Amino acid sequence: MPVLTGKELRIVGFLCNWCSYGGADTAGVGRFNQPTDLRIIRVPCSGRIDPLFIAKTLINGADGVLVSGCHPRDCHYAEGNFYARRRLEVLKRFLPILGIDPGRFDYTWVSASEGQRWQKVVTAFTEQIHTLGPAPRFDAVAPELLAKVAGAISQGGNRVAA
Amino acid sequence: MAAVKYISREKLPEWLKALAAERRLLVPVEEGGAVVFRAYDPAKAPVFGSDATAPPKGSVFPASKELFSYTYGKEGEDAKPTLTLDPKTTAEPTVVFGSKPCGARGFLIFDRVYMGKKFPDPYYIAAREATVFVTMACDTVENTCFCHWVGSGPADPAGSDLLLTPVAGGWLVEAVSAKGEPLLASPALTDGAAKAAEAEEVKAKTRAALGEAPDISTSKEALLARFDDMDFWRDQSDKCISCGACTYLCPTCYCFSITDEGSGMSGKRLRSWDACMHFQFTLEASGHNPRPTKAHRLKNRVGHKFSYYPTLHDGLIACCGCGRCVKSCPVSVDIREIVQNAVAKAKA
Amino acid sequence: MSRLEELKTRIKEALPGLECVIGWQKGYDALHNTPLFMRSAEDVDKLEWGALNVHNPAVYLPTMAGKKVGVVVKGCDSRSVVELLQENLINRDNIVIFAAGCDGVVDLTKVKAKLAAAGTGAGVVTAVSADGKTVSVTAGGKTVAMPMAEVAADKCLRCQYPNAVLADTFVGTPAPQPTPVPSANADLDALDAMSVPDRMAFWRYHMDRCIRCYACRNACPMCVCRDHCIAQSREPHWLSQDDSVTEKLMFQVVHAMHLAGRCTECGECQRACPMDIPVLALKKHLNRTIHDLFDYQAGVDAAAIPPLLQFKTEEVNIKERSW
Amino acid sequence: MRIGVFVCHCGSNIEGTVDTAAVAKATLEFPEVVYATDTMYACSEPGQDGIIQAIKEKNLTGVVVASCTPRMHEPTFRKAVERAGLNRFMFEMANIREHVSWIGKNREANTNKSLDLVRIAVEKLRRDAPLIPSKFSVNKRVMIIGGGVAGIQAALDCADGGLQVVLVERESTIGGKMAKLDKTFPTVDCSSCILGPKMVDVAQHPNITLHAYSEVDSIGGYVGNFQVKVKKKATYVDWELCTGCGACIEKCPSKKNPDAFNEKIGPCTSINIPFPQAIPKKAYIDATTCRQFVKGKCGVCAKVCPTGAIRYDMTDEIVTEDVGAIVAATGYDLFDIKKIPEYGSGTYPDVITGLQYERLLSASGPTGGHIKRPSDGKEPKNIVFIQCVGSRDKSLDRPYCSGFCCMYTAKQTILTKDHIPDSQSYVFYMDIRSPGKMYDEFTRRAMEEYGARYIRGRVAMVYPKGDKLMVRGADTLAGTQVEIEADLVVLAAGAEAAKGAPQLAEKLRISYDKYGFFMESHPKLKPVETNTAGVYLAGSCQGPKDIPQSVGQGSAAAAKVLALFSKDMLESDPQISRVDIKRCVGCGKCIMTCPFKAIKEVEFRGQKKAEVIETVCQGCGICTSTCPQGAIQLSHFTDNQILAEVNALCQS
Repeated sequence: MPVLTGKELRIVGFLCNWCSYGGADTAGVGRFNQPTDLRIIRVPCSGRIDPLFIAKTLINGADGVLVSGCHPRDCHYAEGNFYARRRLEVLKRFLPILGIDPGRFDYTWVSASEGQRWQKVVTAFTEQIHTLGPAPRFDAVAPELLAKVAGAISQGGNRVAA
Repeated sequence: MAAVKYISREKLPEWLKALAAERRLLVPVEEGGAVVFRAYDPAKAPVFGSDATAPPKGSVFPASKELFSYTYGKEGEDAKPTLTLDPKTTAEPTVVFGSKPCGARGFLIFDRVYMGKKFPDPYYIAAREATVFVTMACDTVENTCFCHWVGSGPADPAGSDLLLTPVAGGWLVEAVSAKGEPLLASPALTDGAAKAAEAEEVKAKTRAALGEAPDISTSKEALLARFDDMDFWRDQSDKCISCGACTYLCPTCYCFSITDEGSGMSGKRLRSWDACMHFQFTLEASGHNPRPTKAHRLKNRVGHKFSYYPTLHDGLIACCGCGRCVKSCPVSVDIREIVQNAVAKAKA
Repeated sequence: MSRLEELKTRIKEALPGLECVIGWQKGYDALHNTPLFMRSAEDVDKLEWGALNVHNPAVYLPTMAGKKVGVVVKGCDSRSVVELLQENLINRDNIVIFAAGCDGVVDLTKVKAKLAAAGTGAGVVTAVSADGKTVSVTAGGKTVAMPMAEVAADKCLRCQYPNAVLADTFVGTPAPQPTPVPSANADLDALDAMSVPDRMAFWRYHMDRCIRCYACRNACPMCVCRDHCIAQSREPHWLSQDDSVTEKLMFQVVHAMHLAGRCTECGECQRACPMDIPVLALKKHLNRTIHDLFDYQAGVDAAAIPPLLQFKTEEVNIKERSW
Repeated sequence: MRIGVFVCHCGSNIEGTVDTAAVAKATLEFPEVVYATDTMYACSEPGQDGIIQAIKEKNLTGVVVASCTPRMHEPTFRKAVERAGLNRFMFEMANIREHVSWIGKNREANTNKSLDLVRIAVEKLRRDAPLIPSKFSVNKRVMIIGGGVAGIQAALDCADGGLQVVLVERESTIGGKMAKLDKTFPTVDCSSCILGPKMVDVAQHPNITLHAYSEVDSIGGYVGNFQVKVKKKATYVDWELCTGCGACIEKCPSKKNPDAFNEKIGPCTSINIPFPQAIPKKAYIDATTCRQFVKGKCGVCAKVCPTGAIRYDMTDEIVTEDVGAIVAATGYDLFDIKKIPEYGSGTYPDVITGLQYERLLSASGPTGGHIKRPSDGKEPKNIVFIQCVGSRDKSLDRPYCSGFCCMYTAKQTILTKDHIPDSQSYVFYMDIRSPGKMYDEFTRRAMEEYGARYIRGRVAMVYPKGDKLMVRGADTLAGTQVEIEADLVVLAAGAEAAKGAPQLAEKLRISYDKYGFFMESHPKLKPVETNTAGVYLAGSCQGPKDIPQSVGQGSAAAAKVLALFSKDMLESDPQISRVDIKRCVGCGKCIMTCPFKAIKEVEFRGQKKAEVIETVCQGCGICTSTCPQGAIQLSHFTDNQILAEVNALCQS
């Protein structure tokens, strides 16, 4: 059982090894209580995080994705988070047009020393996902909703309801 | 053959509802500008006028078919995993209603491959046997139609179980196979003998509209003669963009790929459509590819349909002339033109 | 001399030094033109110029790397050439660009709809004539006159570059830039107006009929991975062969994200789709985002660096969330 | 693959809130896991032996340890699996301590989450491939940035160890803050007397190249092979010719410039040598005050210089130094006391910093070692010292303790009494921080033998009354308000990160905390290492430190460099990117985005392809997420590995 049904939601984190993974460690060392939903995937650098990983995670049914890297200018690899910032921002703005609530994805910067900030981020993000609730799925769109949208499309002509 | 029946436009929904009650009923419907076969929904009128964008190929041979699911089981430490397979060979009884003759005829090409003695395919056989084709003869022809080139025609019953021919107010309904006969029992159908003559007229008129087919009887030899002529194939394939639209929309293209999709201790084996126009189709594990360019691949597609398959299968051309490959090609590659070019070159 | 005749003359002059010149010719019926690869003077005589030249010939250029080829371009096509140059996927020395002012091309889907409304069909077209303002299509014995503004491709209705942004040979007088028409963005406007859950239903509805033929990808001049697209590889294994909406949509996300900052909105992806899936809207949305964030438009400057392949230490338009 | 899973109790650290036995048992249901157990301390010797034994007995080909953070013990366990004969990269960790057991007490949720983390570790491990490091040569030169006492110590130790050392100092002389001090605590020995000889050693050491009045411009390369561009700022004096005779200083007509060395409480000339023991003892011109530059005419120094060393047309020069390791020893700066207006600094000349007071005490200072207050040159009798000015103060965003102020203030009260026997020192303090050998005894002496009056409380304000300053504060022990009439107020200004520290950190690709102090690799176990291989820290750049701590760190950093350079070849981390040339279309997007220039274009059978330079690649993976066709993959963090982790979390 991946998440505790009824209690947890499926939240996936992508964290850079040098800053944010360390920040999450620091939060642990400081015994800063956090919700248990988040599952962290460690990557070397936020620049390694192809936005498509996030899209894939959300389309495949995760309820939330949180990305965290080093603060801008502090990247262990000098530039990774600068690229990441552009790509992640583009993705964040892209999600709603796909029908994915942009609140299901956030990215931020947490340094290895910022255990408290990490606690705050995880807590706030987990709350946000719980407020949104379990993510609707593309392969389980309610028939009524589908019929409504399909009706609008055929009204409006071939492609898009205009 | 059994009695000839008639179904009026008004009565058609009644018949469809009755058919849908007993089995899966697939009908052509409009979806975002395309016409595709979908499970019958009384709220949505089927589209019978023009040929569907995608043929009913998926009814028997789905784009992706789960052949079986598998689960590994383990009991504690170091135990040898057990493997449980759950094959998905059963098929749902289905009626495909309203395809054009070319769409149904495509399965004749499949049958020789998957129902032959050598490698009978249980998945295909089950689906094929569970599916009944209620076909509508054409009363119009499009610029891309060429069924008459390949030994067929706008009212070709081959591959169908019932044939409907448009007549005033409705359709003449003929059973063209034993499998189709039970469907005639519906009270929505009335005797059609009086409409038979009109139907014959429609058939003849439509066939006449197609005109005379060019002689491509030498295509087998003509294409083989071009096998090593890569300049010829370069010229034919220059504009091809190597997508799979022609293949996936073709009622006769039967090639597939097999992939396993596993997660953790379980997974499934998928058989999905493959397209010989894709680079990956013949890509070998080593990285070598015997058909590295689109010229090689288009040569195969045309050669297979008009030469290699007929050679193996009593001259039967592996093309039903529906014209989807021409109509749906983003760059209008025209298979008719290629075959004719090869035939012409062989004559020259 | 008409644009077409002058183009033919200039191409014939250049042809001896070139492997071929890519343009358009008449296709299998009056409604369809088709790409033409000119290798001889006789081939050049088949060249067409006009509203039916819907294809973007830039798509062929990367596959002809190493050969010196000519290409005839509309304004929009030239932007793809610029983008390919920018990404080092073609060599400027090996490309000779022929261009003329473009008065717009038709969207065959719109033409089909017009014909259907007139009680006939695109499959029975026997003649087409166009004078720049009106396209007259004869089908099934009826002639339907269609104002160009109603059947032109959306990209033409908002075209900023009717004349090639880059050309070696530009013939005739430049075409005027059309006044943008609001309906040119109807697809994106409609999506914008939808709720987020409705959009999910929208894509679920449309992607369901995708046949995974990858015509959208292969018609895209910027899809340079081609034979090595991650959609069909196991290493890496981004997509399964499952016939599911999620896999199909994921591919559209891959395509769109890979095009972010590179897409010139030539519209080939959507035009090529045999199932009429409105996939261009995704790219349009991303282009708008790229423009908002980085004030960037692809395919205009061959020396520019695409915005996702560079960065600024201070991003003026990215407002990060504070926690 | 045959995978073994080891779930660590970490005593009760994990076991307290995670059912480790249940986790271990459940992992047996995961693919290819053939062995699973819980273990008390996986990292202990018996713990590691248990792993090794299991690998051998169960023929394991891959190992997952679920325990603490991989940032702690990944190297430990990798070595262990290597000892058992496996490739050390056939190993993954699940962090069930910092990321699970320590952040929540719900045993059910923690156990479940731990199992999920092991699940993704197993899925990743199943896609791991053995990696073999390649070797590359080391340039055995070291650069020390900063010539304070920490940097000097590091430089000398490295040089004595036989290394070529390049020492870069921002000012025109080395010596740093220590050179400005009069005496040092708790021994009260003369600062320049103990530092001076070390500075001379630097100057005379054959293995040390000193770039004074220079700054690091940019840093390229990687451990073993850095290329550092050093900007030698224009001194307008040819140091090859300057003998340090001081003739120019004597004649310079611009004499009233604030003297930076004297913390601006004394004047200096525009051409100057900061202090007599300066190393190098060379003059430089401050172009912002020099008349030749400001007014365009003067030229006095050029006329008087006996060696003709003056060069008004000198410009900044960039020199490139190739080194194999870098030690950052850039020290600290003082909190700007003007930020607390109620103490009156900037308004009242007799409110000064502790470091300014050092200059007043110093025989080489502006007053020749006589304590004279800045306003009128009078000898002060009542001197008030205020502690924690810009330290331990959240409202000023300086919540940390600067560490050494308590001690130097005690020293200054003692020295005050020595200089002016009839003086009285008052010290307003919050707490006395005197942990160190002989430190507490020293503060006691200040109070008991030297009569310094310590008042526990904060000062509310300082205001003038005649030529005196009234210091009003609280005595929290007595519970009363106190007001003291002072002749001089000395503020123990807190230490803060050196100016430009964050910018240098960015060049070094190391982290820094929110105050600008550099981040060490581990707060306890790796105090002088950073997360960037080949870059080390010494002294107060990491956080405020006193002299013995700084010297100790200088030596420690030197030891790290010497250990690094004890090998002729270094092993590169094999977790780098690799190109699948079959898939590469040669578009060069990876080359464009690589921050390390680690990817080059090559020709392969007439086609352009990308190729990774193994020793240059740092393994960030930007290329992998840039390449649209996934042709370049970061080993150990491949697309398929991350996708497998995603799928495991989404589908199971």
